Amino acid sequence: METLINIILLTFLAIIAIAITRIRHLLVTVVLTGMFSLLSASLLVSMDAVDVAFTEAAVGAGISTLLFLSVLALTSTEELAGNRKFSSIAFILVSITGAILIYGTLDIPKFGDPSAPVHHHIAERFIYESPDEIGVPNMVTSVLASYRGYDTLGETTVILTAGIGVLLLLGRGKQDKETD
Amino acid sequence: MEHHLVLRVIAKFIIPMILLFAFYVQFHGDYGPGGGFQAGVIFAAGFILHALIFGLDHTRKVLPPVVLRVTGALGLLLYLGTGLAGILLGGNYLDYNVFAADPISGQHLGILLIEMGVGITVASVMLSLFYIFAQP
Amino acid sequence: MNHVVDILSWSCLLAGAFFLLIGVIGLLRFPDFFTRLHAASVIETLGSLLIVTGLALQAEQALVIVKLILLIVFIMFTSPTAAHALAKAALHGKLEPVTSTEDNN
Amino acid sequence: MNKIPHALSLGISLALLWLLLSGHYTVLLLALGLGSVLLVVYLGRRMDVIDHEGHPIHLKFKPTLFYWVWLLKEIIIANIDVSRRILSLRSDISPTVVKVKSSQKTTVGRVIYANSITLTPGTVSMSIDDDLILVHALSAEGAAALDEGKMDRHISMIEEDY
Amino acid sequence: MFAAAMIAILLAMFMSLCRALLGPTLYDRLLAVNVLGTITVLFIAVFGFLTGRPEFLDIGLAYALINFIATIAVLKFFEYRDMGRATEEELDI
Repeated sequence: METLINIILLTFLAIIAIAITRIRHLLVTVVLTGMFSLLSASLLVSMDAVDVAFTEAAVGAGISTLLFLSVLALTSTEELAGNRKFSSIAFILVSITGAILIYGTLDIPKFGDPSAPVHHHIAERFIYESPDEIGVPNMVTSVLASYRGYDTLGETTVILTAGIGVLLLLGRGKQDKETD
Repeated sequence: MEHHLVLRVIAKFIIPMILLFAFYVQFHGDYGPGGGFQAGVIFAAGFILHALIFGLDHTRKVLPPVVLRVTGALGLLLYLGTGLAGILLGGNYLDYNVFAADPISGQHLGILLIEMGVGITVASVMLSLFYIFAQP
Repeated sequence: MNHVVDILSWSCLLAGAFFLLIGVIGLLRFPDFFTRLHAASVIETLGSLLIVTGLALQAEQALVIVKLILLIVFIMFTSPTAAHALAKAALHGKLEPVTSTEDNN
Repeated sequence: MNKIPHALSLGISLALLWLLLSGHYTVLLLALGLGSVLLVVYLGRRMDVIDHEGHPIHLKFKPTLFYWVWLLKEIIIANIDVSRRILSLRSDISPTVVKVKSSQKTTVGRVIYANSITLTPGTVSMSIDDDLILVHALSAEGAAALDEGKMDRHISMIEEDY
Repeated sequence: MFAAAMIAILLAMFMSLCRALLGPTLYDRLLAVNVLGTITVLFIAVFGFLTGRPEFLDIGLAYALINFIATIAVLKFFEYRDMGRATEEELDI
C-alpha cells in the first residue's frame, strides 16, 4: 500500500514538474510550485520522514511562495521567449546522461533495504543507544541535536551567513533610505 | 473604507495561534516531529501574515530589522555558548552530559538550548529576508 | 459497543470520501471559477468534517482526538477566509461571474 | 477602549490551546508554555491584534454555541443540495449574484456572517460594503433562501449590545 | 476502511491537479492549490491512521494554520504587485 502511494505521488510530482517547465507565465509557475511542495510533503510523510515533511510543510506553505512572489515583484512575471527549437545534439546528450545515471542506480541498494551499508555503519548504535544515552523519544531530534550537534551548528551558521549575504546584496540602498 | 474586513478580523484571530503553535513546535521537538527550524519558519510565517494584512511598515515597527539582526546572531551565539559551557563544565564541546547530575537530564537541557538557538536564528533570518524582499 | 463505533466511523469515512470525490468532480465539471468555488467548499466543509470525525472515532488517545478537533476548527476558520479572498480578488481582477439572470444589481 | 480584558482572555485561551496541544505536563514544559503564552500576548499587543475584533469576548456564549450547531445543520443540508447539483446530468445550476443586507452592528458580526455564508456550500460572499454583502449563489433558490435573512437574524442574536 | 479513504484522497489529489493544469484563469489554479492543501491535511491525517501511528497530526495542524498565507500572498501580489503594502488603503472594489 505504501509503495503504491509513493509511486502515485511521485507520478503527480513528475506531472507538475513537466508542467512547470512548459509554462511561461511565472505566476502560474509559482502556484504550481506551491502544489509541488504540498505533494512532496505528502510523499515525505508516506516515506516516514516526518521531520523533513514538517520542514517542507512549514517552508512551502509559509515562506517559499512569498519569496518567489517578492522576487517576481522585483523582476517580471513573464519568462522571456528563449530558443525553443528542438536540438538533436542536446537531446542525445541528455538521453545518454540519463541512461548513465539510471545505470548507476542499479548498484544502489534497494529502497528501504535493511542490509544496505548505510544502515550498518553508525545508525544502529544511534538507534539502540539513543533511548539510554539521550532519553528523548523523537530519535531524529537526538541525532540532530546531540550526536550530530556539530552538523547542526554548521547548518545554523550557514543559514545565518546566507541571510547576511542576502542582506548585504539587497539591503544596501534600502538601509540608507531607512536612516533618512 | 475598511475593505479587507474578513481578512483583517480572521488574521487578528489567527496570528496569535500561529505564534503559539510555533512555540509549541519549538519546545516539543523532543517528543514529536518538529524542532527549532520548523518552529522558526512558522513563527516567521505568523509575522509575514501580519505584514501582508496590516502592511510591512507596521510589522517593522513591531519587530524592527535591527532587532532581527541582533537576535539572528544571538541565536547562533546561544548555540556556540552551549557548546563552550560543555567545556567549562569539564566535558567536551557540545557535550551535554555535564549540564546536570545525570546525563539524561543534561542531554535534555542541552538539546532544549541549542534548539532554541536554531529557532531564534531561523526566525530572524527568514523575517529579515522577507523584509528585504518585500520592501518596495 | 465497539462494533457500533467501528461501523459509525467507517460510514463517516466512506461518506467523507464520497463528498471529497463529489467536490473534485464539481471542481472539474462546473463552468466558471465562481461556481467551482462552491464545489471546493463541499470538500472543505462536509468532506473534511466527515473524514476527521471518522478518524476521531478510531483514535485511542485523547490527545489525538483533541488534535483532530483543532484541525477541523482551524480548517473551518481559514478555508472560508481563503475562499472569500479568492472570490474578492477574482471580482477585482475583472472576472465576470456567469449568471443565469440578467437583473442582478 | 480598554484592552486589558481582551489580553487576559486571549492569554487564557492560548494557555488552554497549549495544554490541549502539549500532552506533556512536566514542570519544565508548563513553565515554557507560560513563557510562550506571555510572549505571544506581548507580541500580540505590539501587533495591535488584540481587541474586540481579534478576540470577541463580547459575543454571548449560549447563543454562539447554539449558532454553531445550527450552522452545522445548515452546512450539511447545503452540502447535500450542492452535491445533488454536481451529480445531476444536465447541470442543474443557475448562478446568481445578490446583495444581502447584514443587520449586524459590529465588524465581527459581519465577518461571522460573511464567513458563514462562504462556509455553507452554494453561497460565497464576495465582498462586504458597509452593511451589504455581495454574494454569489450557485442556484437562484439558494440566493432566495439567504435573502430571507434567517442566518442574519441568528448572528445578530449572538451580538451583545454595546 | 482507511484504505478506501486513502484511495479517494489520491483520486481527489489527481483531479485537483487536473484543474490546476487546465486553468484557465490564475484564480482557478489558486483554488485548486487551496483544495489540494485541504486534501493534503486529510492525507496526512489518514496516513497516520493507516500506518497505525497517528502522531503526524502536527504537520496537518501546521498546514491548516498557515496554508492560506500563500493564497493571500498570491492574491495580494495580483492586486498590488507588491508584498509590503497594507491591504486597507486604496482598493477600488
